[in-house]
Amino acid sequence: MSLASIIILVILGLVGIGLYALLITRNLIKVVIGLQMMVKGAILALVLAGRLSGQVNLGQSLALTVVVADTIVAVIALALAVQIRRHCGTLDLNDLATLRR
Amino acid sequence: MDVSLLTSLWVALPLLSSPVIYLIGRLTVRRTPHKANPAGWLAVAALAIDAILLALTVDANNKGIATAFKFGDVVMRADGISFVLGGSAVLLGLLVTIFSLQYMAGEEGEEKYYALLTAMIGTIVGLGCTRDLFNLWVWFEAMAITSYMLVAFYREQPASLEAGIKYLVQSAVGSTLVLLGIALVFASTGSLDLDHIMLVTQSGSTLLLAAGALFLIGFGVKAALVPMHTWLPDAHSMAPSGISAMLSGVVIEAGLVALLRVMGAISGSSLAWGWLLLGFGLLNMTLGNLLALRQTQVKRLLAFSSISHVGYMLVGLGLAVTYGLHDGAAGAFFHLITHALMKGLAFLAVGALMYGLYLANHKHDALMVDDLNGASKRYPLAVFGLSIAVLGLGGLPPLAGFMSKWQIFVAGAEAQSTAALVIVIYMALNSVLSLGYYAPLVNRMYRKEPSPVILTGKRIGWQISLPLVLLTAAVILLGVYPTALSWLTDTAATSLLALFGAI
Amino acid sequence: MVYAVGAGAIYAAQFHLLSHSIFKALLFLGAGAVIHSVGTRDMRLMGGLGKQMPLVRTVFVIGALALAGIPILNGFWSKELVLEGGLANGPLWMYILMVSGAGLTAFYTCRMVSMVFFGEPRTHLHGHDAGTAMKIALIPLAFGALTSWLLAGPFSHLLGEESLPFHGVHTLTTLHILEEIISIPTLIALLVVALGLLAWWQRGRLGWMAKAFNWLGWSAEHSFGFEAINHAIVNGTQATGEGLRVTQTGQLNWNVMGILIGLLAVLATLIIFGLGA
Amino acid sequence: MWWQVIIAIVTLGCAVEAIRAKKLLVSAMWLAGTSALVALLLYILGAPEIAVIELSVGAGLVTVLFVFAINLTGEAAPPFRSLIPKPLAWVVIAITTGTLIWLNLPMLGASLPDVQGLTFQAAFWENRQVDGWLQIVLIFTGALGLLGLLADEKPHQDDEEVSA
Repeated sequence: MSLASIIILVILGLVGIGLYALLITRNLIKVVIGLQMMVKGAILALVLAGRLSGQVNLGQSLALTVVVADTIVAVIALALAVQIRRHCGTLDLNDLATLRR
Repeated sequence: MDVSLLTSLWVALPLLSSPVIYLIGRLTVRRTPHKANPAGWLAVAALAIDAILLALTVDANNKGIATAFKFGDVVMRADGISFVLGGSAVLLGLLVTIFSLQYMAGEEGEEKYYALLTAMIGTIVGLGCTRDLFNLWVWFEAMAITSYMLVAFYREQPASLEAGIKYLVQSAVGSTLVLLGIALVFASTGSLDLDHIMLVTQSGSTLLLAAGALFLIGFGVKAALVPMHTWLPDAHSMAPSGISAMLSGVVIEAGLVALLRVMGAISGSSLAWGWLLLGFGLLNMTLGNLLALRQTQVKRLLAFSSISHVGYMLVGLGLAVTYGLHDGAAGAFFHLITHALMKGLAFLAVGALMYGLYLANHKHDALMVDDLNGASKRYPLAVFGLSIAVLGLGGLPPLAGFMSKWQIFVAGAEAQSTAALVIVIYMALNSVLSLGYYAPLVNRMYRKEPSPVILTGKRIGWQISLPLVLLTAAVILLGVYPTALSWLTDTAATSLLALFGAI
Repeated sequence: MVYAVGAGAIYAAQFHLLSHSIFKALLFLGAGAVIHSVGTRDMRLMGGLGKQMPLVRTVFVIGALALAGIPILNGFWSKELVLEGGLANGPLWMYILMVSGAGLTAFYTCRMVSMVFFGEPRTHLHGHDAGTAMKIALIPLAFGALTSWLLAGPFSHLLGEESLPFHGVHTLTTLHILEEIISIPTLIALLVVALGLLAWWQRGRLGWMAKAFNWLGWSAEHSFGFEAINHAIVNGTQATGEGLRVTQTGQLNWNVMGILIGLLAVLATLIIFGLGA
Repeated sequence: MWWQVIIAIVTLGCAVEAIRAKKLLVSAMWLAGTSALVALLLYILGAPEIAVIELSVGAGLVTVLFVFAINLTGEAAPPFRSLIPKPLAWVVIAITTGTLIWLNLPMLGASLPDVQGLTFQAAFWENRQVDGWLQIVLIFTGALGLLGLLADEKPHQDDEEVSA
């Protein structure tokens, strides 16, 4: 098994596990954890893509931007979660479904 | 002025002015808490200057001077599509900012609202110009980040927070899927430049097929393709009305443009892309219309109608991509512009009513359809604007919406194929169906007895009225002179066909 | 009209739209005058009204002939243009369907005109003639129905340059358009129209046929079930709309599921249809 | 090669544990572990710079943020039944990842060419400088968003709520 194939399986594994978390978890914080898991897969994917095309440093600089951007997304998501806890009194997604139909 | 400097200024000015707006606004609030916040006026000034820069750039482009600049390895080039998207963003943004002068006055964190709104407009303009696959994602993500807080701006309203987190999670999933697609394209072509990718794309590559699927879904979340649309009605109905107008009029279209750019680059990999666009278009139209039919909240109804209108654009673009029809693309871009105007007008008019009925009385209730009864008696201008907007959206001649839909119909007829003909007839039926929920609104506003809420409504000021008047005039004028914008939509259509390698 | 656009004959569609708007306005206004005068909408109760309201009768006949596509009137020219555009670009069966439609139109217009304005009064309806205002509205329209086809050239000019430049409408002179219209397919269409007229004329002799078509008359009385179908469609659509609202669960988990289902659908489509290309 | 396989398996194991853990804090710790192992994989791939950043930001900063947020919101209530039936979620995820792996088959056997071209500094600061500038925009707007969401609420609003 080559390194590339191992990494590809890890990438898809992380994305799959992250998506699974988004499907079954009902806690908002854990949803954000699932998102972060997917992003880790994407970072690996970009670096691997760079490596496969012989431009690993280009891949790295893309991944750096992704790290920054998705950390900000996580920060805002957590801030929203805190605010939701404060004003809705819950983090359960089942209770956060007042907007429907 | 040097054209490339001009173009870069057009992109950068909103982004540069955003921190200035925030800082000045913040300092004023600190020193004199009871004075009116200058942030709004600063944003109006910045966007007005940006509109002038836009005009100059367009002028240079029409003279045949390449409106491009290079930033490191990343090429930014303004073409027809950039002007359609960026122009809608700047102009609608300007009107929304003027509208917000009264609508948002006295809200907590006003300066953040204007700073983020200006930054969002800048990111949309940049998104339209960039020619680099990864840079496109960065602009896209920046646009998303600026809009998260704007959607959840009423941070003490549970509903608005709920809408914000749903929007955030879904669009974050989408953008991660896009990243995976970018990695696939980067790995298989070794390049990030869209023009270069197009040259080296071969058909039948399964990697590029997977990448295309990820792009379609990832950007499709932002463009509200069914079944990724579920965030849209929540976000659009809970955001402040000005932001609803921006989201509906420009942001979902920005998702569409981003999708077109990357799909164009890898379109050589398969023939199915155009059909996928058509399929999503029909799905969007049907579901958007059917779900709008029984809505009781006005803003939610308009949000679902946005879903169906994305469907019209997708069908136009799909026809263009599948059959290489210039008219399909021109119609779709024309519809993009008219939809921005009509939906902007609709949301702003609803916002004006909400302001008069609720916000001015310090209430945050949702505007229900029943609240509109007899509103024409008290708010003739807003009601007229809303009526023109929804009738235009329903495709009644001679309003702008009819002309743009008609162009897409004509493109379908030009395709000279039974499938395209069936699609056109289906679209026409959908238009009729959409009148089934637009027309009762108008009827209600003009012919019913005023509801008690209406009678207690407050007056609305000129800041709210001015954008309504301008947008109403634009919707009517574009209906009467649809050719006024054909130079722009034609350029955009040419750019699109060039993207998909049809020329 | 839809047929014409579908077949790519944009100009024909627009031209027919113009003619249609003129003669339909004429017919509607004429019918309005009649209804105003006798106070009922039921055609079967009318009859012999022509004597009481000669002017309305005249213009109504003009409008009806235009609708039926009788030569010289504007409906003839534009309808022929549509049919020809269809023959050139569309499938043949559609053309045949359209021509038969034209024949049917001729038949029912004649029936309508004869029932309302000619023959013996069926009931004692005391109609009075239309008012002056109504006449003033009707006369220019009748004139338009007679002559608007002469404007074919200028109209194509207008379309070609002003409003629909994208669609490649060729600017043609009136004469050219008229020449194009008069051709063999036109004669066929005229023949069918004439057949429709004949069928009405000889309706007495076609008694056996009428009997065979009795069920048609019965169903026509019940609006061919259109009323019921209409009702069903409206209710069905509303119910579907209401039912679909369940899909908007508001639960984030299901929303993400939507994204995944979309991804799967696109991947499946691409694998099935996309790999070959 | 076998040790690479083991690292990969442990990484995925950490990720699974992060989802399975009942307590949120534990979950966050497993996420930090996943992040550290991803950093290791990045290093193995020949990307030491981004590995360091992932270690400090992904495993460090983000974990701190999670801990903060969990402290502010409190631990989760005992786990509920999920809204989507778990078997359905399983099947959908399995089909999706399976299809993606199948489409990626041509890449699985790819060999990794030697690293060439730019240094990381040149790639980031020169080639991709627009991304760098945009990071500033991202950070600025992100900070504004954070401030907007979490800044102290004006007291008079609370007064109104109390009086109402």
